[in-house]
Amino acid sequence: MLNEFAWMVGGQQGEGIESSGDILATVLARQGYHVYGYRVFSSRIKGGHTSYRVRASTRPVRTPNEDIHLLVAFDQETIDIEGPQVVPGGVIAADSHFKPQLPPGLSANLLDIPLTELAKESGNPLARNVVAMGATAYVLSLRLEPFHDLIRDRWGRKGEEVVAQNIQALESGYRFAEENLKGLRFEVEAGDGRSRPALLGNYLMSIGAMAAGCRVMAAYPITPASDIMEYLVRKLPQYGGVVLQMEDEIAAITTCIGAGFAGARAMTATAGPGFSLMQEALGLAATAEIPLVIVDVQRAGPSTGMPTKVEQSDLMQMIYGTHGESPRIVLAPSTMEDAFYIMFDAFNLADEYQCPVIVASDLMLGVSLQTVEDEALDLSQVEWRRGHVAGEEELAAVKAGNFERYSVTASGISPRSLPGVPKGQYLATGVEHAPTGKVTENPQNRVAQMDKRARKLSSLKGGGTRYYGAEDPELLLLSFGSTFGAVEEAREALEALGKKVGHLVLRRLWPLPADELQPYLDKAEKVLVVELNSTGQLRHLVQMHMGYQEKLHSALKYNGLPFYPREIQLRAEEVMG
Amino acid sequence: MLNEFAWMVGGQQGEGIESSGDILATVLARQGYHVYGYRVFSSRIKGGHTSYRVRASTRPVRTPNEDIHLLVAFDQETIDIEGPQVVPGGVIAADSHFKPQLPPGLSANLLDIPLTELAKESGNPLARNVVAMGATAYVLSLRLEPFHDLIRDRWGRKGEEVVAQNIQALESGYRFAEENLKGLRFEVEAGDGRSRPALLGNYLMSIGAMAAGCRVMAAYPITPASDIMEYLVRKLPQYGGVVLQMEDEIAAITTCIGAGFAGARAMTATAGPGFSLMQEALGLAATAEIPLVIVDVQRAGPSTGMPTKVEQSDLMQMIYGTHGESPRIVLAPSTMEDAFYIMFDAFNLADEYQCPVIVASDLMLGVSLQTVEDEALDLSQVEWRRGHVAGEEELAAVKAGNFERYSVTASGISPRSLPGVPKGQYLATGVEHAPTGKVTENPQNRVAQMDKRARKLSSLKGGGTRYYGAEDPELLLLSFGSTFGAVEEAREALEALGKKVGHLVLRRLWPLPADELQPYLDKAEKVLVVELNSTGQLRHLVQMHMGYQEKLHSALKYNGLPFYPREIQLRAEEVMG
Amino acid sequence: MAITVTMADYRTAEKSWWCPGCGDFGVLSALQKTLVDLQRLPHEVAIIAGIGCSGKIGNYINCYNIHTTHGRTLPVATGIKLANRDLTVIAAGGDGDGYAIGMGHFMHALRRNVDMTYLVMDNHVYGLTKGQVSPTSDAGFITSSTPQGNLEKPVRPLELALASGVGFVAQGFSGWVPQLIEILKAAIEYRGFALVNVISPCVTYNKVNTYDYYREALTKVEDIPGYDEKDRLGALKTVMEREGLVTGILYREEGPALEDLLPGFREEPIVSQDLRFRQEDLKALLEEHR
Amino acid sequence: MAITVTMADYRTAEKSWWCPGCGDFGVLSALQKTLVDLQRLPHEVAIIAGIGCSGKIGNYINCYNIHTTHGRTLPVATGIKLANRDLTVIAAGGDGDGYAIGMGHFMHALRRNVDMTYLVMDNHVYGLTKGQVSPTSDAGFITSSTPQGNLEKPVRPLELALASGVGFVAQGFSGWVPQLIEILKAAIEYRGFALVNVISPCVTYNKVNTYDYYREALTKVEDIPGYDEKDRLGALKTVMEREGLVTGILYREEGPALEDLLPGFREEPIVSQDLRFRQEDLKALLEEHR
Ligand SMILES: Cc1ncc(C[n+]2csc(CCOP(=O)(O)OP(=O)(O)O)c2C)c(N)n1
Ligand SMILES: Cc1ncc(C[n+]2csc(CCOP(=O)(O)OP(=O)(O)O)c2C)c(N)n1
Ligand code: SF4
Ligand code: SF4
Ligand SMILES: [Mg+2]
Ligand SMILES: [Mg+2]
Repeated sequence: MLNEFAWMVGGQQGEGIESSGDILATVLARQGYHVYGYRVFSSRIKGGHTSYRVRASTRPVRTPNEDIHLLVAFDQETIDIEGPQVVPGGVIAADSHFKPQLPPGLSANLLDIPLTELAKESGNPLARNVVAMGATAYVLSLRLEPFHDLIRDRWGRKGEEVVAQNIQALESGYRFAEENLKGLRFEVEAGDGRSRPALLGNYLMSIGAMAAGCRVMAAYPITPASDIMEYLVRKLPQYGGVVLQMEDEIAAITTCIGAGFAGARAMTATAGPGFSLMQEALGLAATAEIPLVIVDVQRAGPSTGMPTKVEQSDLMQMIYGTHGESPRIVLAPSTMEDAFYIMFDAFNLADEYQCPVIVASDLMLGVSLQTVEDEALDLSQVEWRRGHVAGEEELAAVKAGNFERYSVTASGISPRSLPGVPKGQYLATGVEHAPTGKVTENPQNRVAQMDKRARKLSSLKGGGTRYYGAEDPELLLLSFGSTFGAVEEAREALEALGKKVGHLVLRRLWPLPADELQPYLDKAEKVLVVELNSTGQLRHLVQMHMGYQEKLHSALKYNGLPFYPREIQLRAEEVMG
Repeated sequence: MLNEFAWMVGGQQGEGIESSGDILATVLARQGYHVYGYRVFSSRIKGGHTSYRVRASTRPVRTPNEDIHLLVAFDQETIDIEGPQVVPGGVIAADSHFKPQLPPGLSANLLDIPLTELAKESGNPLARNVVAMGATAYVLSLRLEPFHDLIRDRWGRKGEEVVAQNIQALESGYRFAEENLKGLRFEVEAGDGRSRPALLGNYLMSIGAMAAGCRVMAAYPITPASDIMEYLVRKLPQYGGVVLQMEDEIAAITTCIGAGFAGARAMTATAGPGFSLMQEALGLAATAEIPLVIVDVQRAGPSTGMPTKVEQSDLMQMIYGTHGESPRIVLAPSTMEDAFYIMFDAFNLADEYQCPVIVASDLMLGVSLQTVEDEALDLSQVEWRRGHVAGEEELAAVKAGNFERYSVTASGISPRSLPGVPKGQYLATGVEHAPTGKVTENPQNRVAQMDKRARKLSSLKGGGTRYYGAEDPELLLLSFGSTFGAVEEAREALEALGKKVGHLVLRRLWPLPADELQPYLDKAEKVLVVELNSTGQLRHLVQMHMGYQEKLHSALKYNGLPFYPREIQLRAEEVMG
Repeated sequence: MAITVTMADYRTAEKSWWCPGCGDFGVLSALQKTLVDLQRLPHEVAIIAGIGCSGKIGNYINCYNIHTTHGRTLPVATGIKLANRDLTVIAAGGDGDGYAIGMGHFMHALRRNVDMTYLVMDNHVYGLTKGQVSPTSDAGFITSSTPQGNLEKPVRPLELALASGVGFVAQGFSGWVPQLIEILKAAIEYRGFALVNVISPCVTYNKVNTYDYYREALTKVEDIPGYDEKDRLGALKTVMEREGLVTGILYREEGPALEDLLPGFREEPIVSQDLRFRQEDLKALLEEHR
Repeated sequence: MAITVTMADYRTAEKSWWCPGCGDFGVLSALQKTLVDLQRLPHEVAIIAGIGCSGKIGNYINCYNIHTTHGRTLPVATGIKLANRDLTVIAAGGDGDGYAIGMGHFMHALRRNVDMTYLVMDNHVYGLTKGQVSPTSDAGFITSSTPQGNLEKPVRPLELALASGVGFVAQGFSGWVPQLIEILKAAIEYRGFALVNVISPCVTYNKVNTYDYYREALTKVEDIPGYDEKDRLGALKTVMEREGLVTGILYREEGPALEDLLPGFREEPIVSQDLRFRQEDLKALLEEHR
């Protein structure tokens, strides 16, 4: 009896692979499984191998793993590429139409099933993936009713005939599997019956942004961030907000700067190439002290790189990008739920500290689908902080044109006024300026303004660093972003082997929360920094600002694929010696 | 008898301050003084205080200092702002026309001289600065003939009358000073009589680039880098080259990338804001492995910042800018002569390593004027390395369309072919690619190409780090770029006080030449990293890659002005305790 | 409560950094006078300035000002207008700012048609960087970056704007302030994107396109018999034939601005709306993913 | 020695990543055929492609190819041509690449007039990023980023090019390969910047502007009585009146390219010249600063 199983479908892009995966994920989520769905796709529209992996469990799952119980193959390439991941005793359900062959060495069972043929017989030749769902239901011992329900939900609008065709397709697949596999299937523990929503990280982030009051979104399409714009353009108008697809990323970020100056909560979302184009404007927001939220859904760089592959390699640019020296905050969500919550922090911090906040997401977090608990997204838990906005009263005493927008305060934070509010007029500028915003090159003023801007961030509290695991770990795993789930599973596996391992997850990457890290780094004998990049950017950041050279080790991956728990476990064992 | 003296002229922008300074610098250089000229100007065209400081010595000078022997003031503001720098016994020659006043506390001698009046009398009301030159000649005991010569060179074309007027203006200034100061003047050691050229760093860099074979230059105007474009647009056509002022910096850098791909030596020159805009394209050059030279004449950031003030604050962006991880080389000239030579290294390394080379200049190095020895610029000393360019023979065996431009070699360097050469066709791209350049997302290929690109730089030899000073220093000063002269003077001053101080000057900033630094860092008790920025970027780089946290101290300045030797000396004494 | 806005309200205490005689003085005073004539309150006006001599305008006019990075006035202005549609939004910059580095945004702002005025101080040269060629420089113009004369065809902003389909295209001359004021009034009152290219001589770096030159060369469209500001092709023809040397409102066509078309966009400015989300809203959104 | 170039010379072994039926196949084969007809050798041709489905063209045509960052084909092409003026230089990209992010470069390339051909595969949509609105999308066009229909006026590249003063403006249709080949031949042989906007349907994300739609809607200028390719204003009028739905060479005017005007620019390509400096050269330069 499995309490966890994994399924995969593979075929050519444009063949409905994505919708197959979505259907299964939804059905499973409705039955009370915790589900994680991960797509592998490439930068082309039709053709080319693609796969969708659904992992389901009676416990929360936060990452894909390598073991597949059932592989649905729409072509031979899928068997060749993905077959080796099928567990011993697992099933490969392959469309007879391409005459599937098991390559030598695979211990899986081949179910040679006429998906195309059965679909045709159902009256709907496109229902191949529904036939596959039927076979899936058999192999994983799933009830068919939830599939029926979903079919009705999806195709009900198209009329009873279409529904009936799909149901026939589903059942024919089930029957075929039943007749041919003859009981060779997995028994799985039932889900808890609670239906949970299953969403992409990009959507959770979009919802978080809306909920946090974002009403202006300007962006330029780019994989894997476009979802955010596309989701918001459908939803924001319901809340009076607006989304503009701009002519490029420079226009996108500067539109947000304008909106931020005017007092709206505005954001843009992009990936590496767009983020690079935004560097100059980033410095403007920092210098003119304009709140701004940028989501960077990282993908494999450099340059155009591999647009559909994951990486966490923009960290250094997030922290050190743009010329000169200017404050910014970098936050990284490491769970789907936090993809939602972190947007509140992003907008709150941007407003309070009047500076750009960069949310470091990545392709895996962005385009993976995961179930979340309804209660996990709870608006009563969030705060709403808009920072020091001078209202009419505060401005009443100001002499015309003399509002000190950039007054040199102890905290470094100065009051800001919003266009439309009387007496608050000032000049916001990226040129070095006097407290009024007017241009000056006075050396003392220069130092005062530089120090003021830098000082702002020194009052930042609570980086949100989380710790899991042993009290006195032999090895400390340090992670951020989407690797969280894989690292946790690795830690648990090591724990199960009796190893003392801890796991520290950064949430605020910049300013580096040294106070939160230090006790753990001090205690640990060795530290393994896990990151999806080739140079160990987080590790270097820690070295630069905190030292610990001798303790720090790296677990790096940069072939475009996410870390699997086992890989981290192996590397950890290697480091522990 | 002074063997060194300093002069300054100050007034409003647009009043000929710059040409006054140039005249004096030229006359002094022709007489065999070593001269350093430094302008302070602001981001406006007319009006606003500006000054020009000329330091002359019988020994080489490489930096401005704070002590002024003669201050020529065209307005009261100049006296108020610059007066305090005049040495006891020094002279302030101020135009009677504004009724100059010595503020209390100044121990200088005021020469209230009717510059405007005397100019009018000479017949050329614009010759105010020539009158001031006459007074200068008296105060600094300079012979008048060299001024006569210069007047003839400059105004000869305008006819004898103009020359005569200027000579009269000059002599009237001299006579007035003589009559009023009555011997209150400085005796200065004569120059060595060798006439030396005096040039801006920007020009030396431009000449270096031309001499190194740069024939395509594309740029967008920006202070303080525009000189480079403007110089080259006048000169390059004589050598068959071309300069294009593009529509923006993105166009500028991508034009250079095109030219580099085609096999030309191409460069762009910019300052912070333009450099930020170039970040995306920088990654393209690195990934497609196209030679490219970018000069960043740094100015005070962030954002528009202070365009006419110096800073060394783009370092982190030079090294960590652009998304993803890609190789690049960063070189920093620290002397005027090296501004010339470093361009050979930049172009050689770009060609050999097929990657971007960033030359980190700064405003002070760029727009200061300095004498150089003729022999110091010696073409027989330079090498000419174009890297692995596959010619027709090497390509003869290639099957059509199969040239492996990105073959995975041990050195990481692959042969490149140039358009126009038969059989060398390939696809250059910023997308991750197979050895042929064609797009692929294969994970093994990905790692192979990432590692190959990273590996290239590991074979870099000879960072050009230079060391000055004591064998076993108590304190090691670490510097790069234009602070060199000031740091050296500070070191010499400390040495004269019996302190054991060393000075290590970086030339290659990236990859950090750890092998060259380590012996010195190991030996030194304390290290003071001198940089014109607010966060200590070089210091952090050293910490990140080499450690030494406890030893490292910072001397920082970021008010827009250069370091003066005395400031460094004081900070060094403080650190030494 | 009749508050009366006067010129004093639009002045600042800053000393000007412009050269004496700079065309931008005329533009500044025309703009101030326009705002006074329209009785707009300074705090309800946002000026978005670019980088250049022209971009310094924000230092001299008392209202909400933002000085952007070089060339980015138009997207910044777009963001401001979207966030607070009650503001009078005016983007202002130079010919280099708008037609070189800002060209992409310019062309797209023309078609996006957000309600704002774009005032370009066109001196055919780069002033602040000390006299390089600009996109509107005449062919053959000698500058520090074209020592042998400009080899590129000048950008013709009026023709491009007319060809782009935008609804308001005008040109003014900073030597003719009264006409400029009338143009600016119409532009600010126009609902949509209004281009006002203003010929604003640089007395320091452009000794060719001077006040005198323009006083001779320019024709007011009012003085062209039969000129019809509703005829796009006719306007294009006039501008082409006269090589851009015309002033006045060249083309005007009423039509909705982007804000009037945006789905769900409210009359009340975004910045004044209550932005809080309710748990029900969230629930409804999650429901779609079940 | 007559080397004969055949279609095989311009093919690569790569499997196409384009969707079956994509308009870009027509463009690719027209371009290959054009180069064969012109008997250009593959190694003497440089194709500079943008990012997009269209930008993948470099994978399928055997010559010197560079795949730039999104939108930067034109400056890259400029650099290549300056460095080696003997090359046949062709920039190729999509409507998003060229007219959204690349708009600034486009407008400036038009006036800079370097000798190259700019081939835009215009499908009125963003293909590679899965179907967002593009600058040339029709008003009202529904996409993932305009679920309620496109609200912006489409960019009209032909009108902008005509208004800009460039000397060669054409439009082709990937469904009409023979005409496209004739256009491309003329464009490549034209001395200066030649714009060839090619309507190249996206069969996956644009179900409005289809082959069938265009076969109906497009008119060849050859079929317009009295059409005169030397009359700029006439061309503009035709394009405006027909809303851009014309193919053929719309405007052609001979004139020098930038390379013919650049001072000191030699016949011999820069890459072939001896670049070494002599000490005397250096001396002469230093002499000016003494
Ligand atoms: C990204 C960037 N590049 C270059 C500059 C330098 N710069 C400042 S103003 C300017 C052009 C000024 O010309 P224009 O826009 O015509 O304004 P004007 O000074 O003539 O009013 C340039 C290139 C800059 N500030 N930022
Ligand atoms: C700087 C940057 N922003 C965004 C992208 C993502 N991107 C890739 S192709 C493309 C647009 C494709 O549209 P188009 O140019 O019309 O080409 P098509 O695919 O339709 O041929 C975009 C936005 C990118 N690669 N780089
Ligand atoms: S340089 Fe020209 S544009 Fe700038 S302030 Fe002076 S006159 Fe005006
Ligand atoms: S998505 Fe459209 S443009 Fe891209 S390959 Fe497919 S049909 Fe062609
Ligand atoms: Mg200008
Ligand atoms: Mg397209």
